[in-house]
Amino acid sequence: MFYREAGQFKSSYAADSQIFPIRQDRIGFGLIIAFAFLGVPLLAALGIVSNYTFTAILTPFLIFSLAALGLNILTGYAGQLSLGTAAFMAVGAFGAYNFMLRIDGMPILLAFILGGLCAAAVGIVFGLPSLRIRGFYLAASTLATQFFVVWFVTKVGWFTNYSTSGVISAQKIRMFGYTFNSSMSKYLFVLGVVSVLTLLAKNMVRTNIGRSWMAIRDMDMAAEVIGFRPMRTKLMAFAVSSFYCGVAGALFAYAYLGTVEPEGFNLDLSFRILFMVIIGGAGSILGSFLGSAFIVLLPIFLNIFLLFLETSLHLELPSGISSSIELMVFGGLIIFFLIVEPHGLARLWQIGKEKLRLWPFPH
Amino acid sequence: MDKVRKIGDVVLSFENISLSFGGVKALTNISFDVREHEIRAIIGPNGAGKSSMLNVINGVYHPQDGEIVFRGQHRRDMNTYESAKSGIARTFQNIALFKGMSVLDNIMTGRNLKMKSNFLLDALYWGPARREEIEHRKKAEEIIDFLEIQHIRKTPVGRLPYGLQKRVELGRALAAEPSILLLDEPMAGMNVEEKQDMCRFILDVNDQLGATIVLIEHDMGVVMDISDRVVVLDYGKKIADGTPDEVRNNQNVIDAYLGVAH
Amino acid sequence: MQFFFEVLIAGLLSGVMYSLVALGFVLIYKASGVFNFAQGSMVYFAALTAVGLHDKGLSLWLSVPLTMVVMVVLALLIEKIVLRPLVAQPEISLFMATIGLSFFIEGLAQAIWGANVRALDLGIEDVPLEWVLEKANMAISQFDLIAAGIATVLVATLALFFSRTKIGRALRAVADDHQAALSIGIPLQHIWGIVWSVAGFVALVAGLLWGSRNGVQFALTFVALKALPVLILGGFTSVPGAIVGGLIIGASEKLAEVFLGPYVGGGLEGWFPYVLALLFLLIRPEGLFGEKIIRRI
Amino acid sequence: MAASSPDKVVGTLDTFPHLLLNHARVRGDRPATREKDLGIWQTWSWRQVAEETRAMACGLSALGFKRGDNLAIVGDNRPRLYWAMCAAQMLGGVPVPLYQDAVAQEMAYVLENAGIKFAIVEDQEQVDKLLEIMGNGPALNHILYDDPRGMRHYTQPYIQSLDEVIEMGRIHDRTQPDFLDGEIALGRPGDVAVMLYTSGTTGKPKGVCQTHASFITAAQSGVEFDHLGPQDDILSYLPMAWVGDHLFSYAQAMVAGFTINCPESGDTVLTDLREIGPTYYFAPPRVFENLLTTVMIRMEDASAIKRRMFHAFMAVARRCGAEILDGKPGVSAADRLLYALGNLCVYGPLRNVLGMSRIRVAYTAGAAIGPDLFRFYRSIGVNLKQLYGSTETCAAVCLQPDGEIKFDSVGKPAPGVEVRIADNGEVLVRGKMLLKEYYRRPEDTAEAIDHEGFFHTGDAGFFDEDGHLKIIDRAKDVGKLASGDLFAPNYIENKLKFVSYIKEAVAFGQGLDKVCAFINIDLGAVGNWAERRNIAYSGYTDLAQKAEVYELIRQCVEDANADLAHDPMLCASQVQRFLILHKELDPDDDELTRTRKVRRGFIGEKYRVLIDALYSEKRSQFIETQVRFEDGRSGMISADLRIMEARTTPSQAVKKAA
Repeated sequence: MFYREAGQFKSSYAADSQIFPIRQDRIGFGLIIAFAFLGVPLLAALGIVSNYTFTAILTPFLIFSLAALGLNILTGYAGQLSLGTAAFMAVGAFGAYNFMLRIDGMPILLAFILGGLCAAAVGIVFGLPSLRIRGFYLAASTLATQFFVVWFVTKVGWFTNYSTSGVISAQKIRMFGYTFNSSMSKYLFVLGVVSVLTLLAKNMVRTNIGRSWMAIRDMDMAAEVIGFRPMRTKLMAFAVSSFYCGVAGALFAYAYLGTVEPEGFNLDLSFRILFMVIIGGAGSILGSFLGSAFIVLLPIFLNIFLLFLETSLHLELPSGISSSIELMVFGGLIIFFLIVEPHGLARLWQIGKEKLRLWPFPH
Repeated sequence: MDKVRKIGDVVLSFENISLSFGGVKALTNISFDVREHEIRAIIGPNGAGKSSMLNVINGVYHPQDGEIVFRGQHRRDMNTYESAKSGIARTFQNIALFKGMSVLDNIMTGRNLKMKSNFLLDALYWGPARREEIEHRKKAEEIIDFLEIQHIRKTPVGRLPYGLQKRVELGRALAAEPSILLLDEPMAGMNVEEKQDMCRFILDVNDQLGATIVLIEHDMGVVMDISDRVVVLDYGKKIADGTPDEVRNNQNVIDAYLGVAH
Repeated sequence: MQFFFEVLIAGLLSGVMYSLVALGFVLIYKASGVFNFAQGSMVYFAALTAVGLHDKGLSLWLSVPLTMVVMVVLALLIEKIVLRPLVAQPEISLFMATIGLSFFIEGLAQAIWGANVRALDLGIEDVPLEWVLEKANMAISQFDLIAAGIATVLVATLALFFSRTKIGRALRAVADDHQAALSIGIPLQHIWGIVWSVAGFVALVAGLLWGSRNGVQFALTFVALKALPVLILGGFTSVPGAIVGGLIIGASEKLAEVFLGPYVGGGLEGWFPYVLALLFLLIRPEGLFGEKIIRRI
Repeated sequence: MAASSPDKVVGTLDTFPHLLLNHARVRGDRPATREKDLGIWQTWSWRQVAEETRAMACGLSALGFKRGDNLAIVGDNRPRLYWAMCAAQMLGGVPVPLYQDAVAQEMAYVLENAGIKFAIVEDQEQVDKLLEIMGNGPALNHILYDDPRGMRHYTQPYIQSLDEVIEMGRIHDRTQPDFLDGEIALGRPGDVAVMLYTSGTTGKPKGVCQTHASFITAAQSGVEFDHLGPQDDILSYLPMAWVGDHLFSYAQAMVAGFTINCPESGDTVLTDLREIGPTYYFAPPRVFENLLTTVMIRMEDASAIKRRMFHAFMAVARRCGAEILDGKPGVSAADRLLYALGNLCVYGPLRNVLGMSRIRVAYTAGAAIGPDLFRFYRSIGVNLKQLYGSTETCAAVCLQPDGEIKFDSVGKPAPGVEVRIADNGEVLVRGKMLLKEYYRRPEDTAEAIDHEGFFHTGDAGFFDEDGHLKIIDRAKDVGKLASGDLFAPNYIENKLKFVSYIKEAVAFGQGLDKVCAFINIDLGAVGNWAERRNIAYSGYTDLAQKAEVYELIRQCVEDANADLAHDPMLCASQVQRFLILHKELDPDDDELTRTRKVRRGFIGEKYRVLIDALYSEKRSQFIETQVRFEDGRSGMISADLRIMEARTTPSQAVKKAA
């Protein structure tokens, strides 16, 4: 309806293969980015966006988006189901922590990248079984990653700098002499990292490497016959995916929680991120963000709703009911999406967009 | 139109190939050869081992016995990657397209061996990666043009009708600029018009792009029209080999194949 | 050496329990091609329901059958609401659906009965068997032995049920070929309903046994995670595989914990079975008793 | 380069080659031609076009093409075929574009008639057609093809690829740099620039010779009239042999310097239209009609809410849209607000999906356009206008000025054009844009242009009180009923065809006591209508004879009758009996011309029995007809056709007067 595509013709392949070929999309996306980088801080300065919004919504949303993006590369694009996302996040977080701790003058971004690379290495090792096994056999083997890594980091004191409780306190994020102390500055830091990595991911999935992943996912035999090497392709997917999860894990520790223990990266977190991918849309970068937003916001709205029920109906709800209901809603939604829209929110968005493009025609 | 195509030397030959799965013999002592630039057909009733033969050629199956001579190299078997690398491309009997990708992307995957960029450059979409992507896009577009599928360029292949999917699959194989093209029942399940189109494409590929074609087909009529030489298999054994006319008049073939209504 | 056997036997006894849970998985997998991740949640749900009803004043003789009825209803609902709409979907989607299902069931259990740990007393004491202690100087838990006994009976019954009864054979037909099963006149939905009900029954027994030992708590859901390596080892479709796999996993896990644990700070149980299964997987991707998958193109 | 010093060449801009070279000089880097090929819009700047054209001209010359030769051009709208026209003109030759879908024997006549020795064709298909013709008729010396696909094995020495010739030309131009400039300089505005064959409703086609001067004048007046400039874009998709395309895509583009855009293929025109979003658009009424039909059909499938919204806003648009577009006063503020809202929700998106977002001026011509249809486009904000002209007049006799749009007139005479109405009602035209002559047919030329220099258009019409020309019919078709009342068959047929369910109509009544008609239903629209009512049918013939369809068409005919009753002159022409034909009228069966005009005489002969039945009391009539299928085979269709009465409306002139 707002699309005016007539006259937006492409006279070169470069123009045709840009990320947003439609001008209205470019404008819309530009506005969103501008709002995220400038609008939000401005609103915060005006007192409209509170600290709570940053720490409880925006920052975790972005970090989870990144983790979901990582998992989406592996599961959505390369078709390898993983239940060990949190483990890779843990590797990233504890990797970055130790690089910061043990190397003087370590730039924080480099530490994050190295943390991500550690995660990638672990990803490759635990991705090796994917060459022989597929489907939920593979999913089961990624559970091994999950349990092993968390156990290993817990048991080997070196990782947590021999902290008795196993809890580490992440160092301050410091860059170019500036310390990211405030919740808003942390948000902006995360936003920057996530934006760059998202762009890189988008580029990967629209070029040869991305096509190789999707080929393996859709029809591995045919992919092999036209010259994609399954081992290389799958391990690459594991590596890249784990790298993203690793960086997300580092951000999780540094920009969100501040203090973490290995147990914080448990199976539950892995599932949560898997849910983001399913609800958001497997095989869609946008889906990772939509899914993350959904899962971050759902408990908040659920609580508000329950509170409203309690006060308006004078109900005495048992304590802990909200977490139980949260579980039920999550579970129910997963089933709902798998049945009704297996491609998640991203597909819904795509359908909606298609409708807007064809408006007023129905199809 | 007169054919001025030149058929060259033997590029690929099989000697006494035998293949079995857990004791079940799929191919027994098969020998034949393929010459450069020819259209070589493998025919036979259902279960004759035609697809198995194709799978041996590009290394999906590994024969237990026999020898393959490929471009002068003697070898026990082929492997998929190497055969792709050395210019063998194929299509599948049950379409094996990448369902979640567009027609264009499917054809682009066919170009992967020609791409040199690595994933880091891809991620940055910069310099050589970008140039390469555009250059290969052009090649892919030429194939799209050749196969007359411009109107579905950006459609996900899963949404296409069967006949068009077959065409896209041919496109993906052509994208590799193969010297040998293996076609597994390219016309199965098509209507007359689609068959004619496919025939034209096969002849054009052979003629204009110079590819050697090995094809399996059920439809005898079509095969006889377009092939230079035909191998006939029955129950995993070779029962005839020669020009379409020779094969047509071969008593074994008549008994095994033509005599049987199918 | 004595100690080794003590550990081994304890391991084997808990292994029987794993076999029991794994059998629940195999049952469902064979009949509907679904890897039921929610099996653990069903164990939790069943145990919590039984103990919850018991706490409300019902006797165990009443609360357990009542729970069984609830489990059957749950099974039928799952079949109708979750499985039927997903029937033609890839296995992996069904798998993810059962993850969702497990969350839902856990949430449901807690919403009804609360999240507190509840004690369950079946009247069997967890003490070493005296005569073994005397004769061989090994501490073998009486409780473990009885539990293993019950589990063995159940496993045997199910194995027989599978191979001897009409329904059992029908189940195998379904597992082999849905189309064929339909053509011999067995409605797929019925079979699924039955299978899930049986799985619910297995879950109830496992929940009671485990719950009475460690208390009925959320940790029961992890039973499912324990059963997974068993299945990898034994193969998803094999009843004997589940039994043998369960014993292997139970024994090796205990042994590793006791003999390897001290060197690495303990806590191996969580991952050791997985790594074991994984290594095994690399050698034999279809599991001990599983069917070889031939890739066709 | 050295010798082509532009100043020397571009003296005055009075021939097309001069115009081209001037654009290359003035706006060398601006896009001149685009073509959707290999997935993107390949673009050539004016400079590149000039270079390519020069090379092509030199190549042609090297092959022996010389001043006065005619060059046949056959194919879809391809850039190089457009350039070929200018290349021929550079050498003082005359391009002769032919209809690419013409069958071989039609083409043979033109080739023979124009004495063609050189042909530039699009592809293998056209080469094969020419070869077929050459087997028993005119001998071509050279056939040049644009698309090399499938051409590898044509060994005939006279068949060459255009690439080769252009390459040859480049070398030629380099070795003899002065040659081409000299040839271009020899061109005179009075030289014949192009020869367009009229499709001729009767008899064999005639070659209309138009000079540079006449086409440039015609183009110029249009360009100035609508303020066209280099920034404009047009989609070139109509047959190159049609005067409309030649005027818009060639002459006006050359004069104004705007960009022509060639679609990928005939099948993708709508997509390409949407991508390019032209600012200037030209289409015959049937294209607009088909578009509207698709709009309506697609809207049928929309949700109820959306459909209601659509119809509500379309009602607003009908009420005030055209007035707002014309900038007329008297539209209430409320309506303006509603229209603005509608523009956001419906009209804007609709223009967008139709590819008409950017249109500043759109024209339609070639046939009468239904008032509803015309109003629809104007009301959604597409500045659609009508023009009137013919091949002989460079399609530039009358134009509708912005703001003075009447639905049933074709506008005022273009600047420099004199229009006079003869006593018998025939429209006579004089001006610079008149044809020079009919090729090798002096007697036809003499007949068409009278001693005062007026061209007899053959159309009957009159000026209304505002000085707008109104065309009612072909002059020779306007006749009398037995009662002596005026009978204008085309007028009646158009009235019927304006209904979306009716695709073609043929009215009879000359010298007879009443008017009867043949109807062709629109398979798309009626098929859709039938599906919504669960009426099963197996094809055109079956659908056409359904009782329900007859009922539907009867309603349409009666509506048209009511309409005719408004006009006192035509009140007697109401259709009293009609039948729906069992087959669609088809140019391949010679029932229609290539521009889809009804060949009345031919149809009258062919379907004699049906006409007799219409004028008898019969309720049905059996008929068997031979048809030619697309692949060239023929077959028979037979059917028992029903004949139905339609109610007529008494004259309302009296009521109106009261």
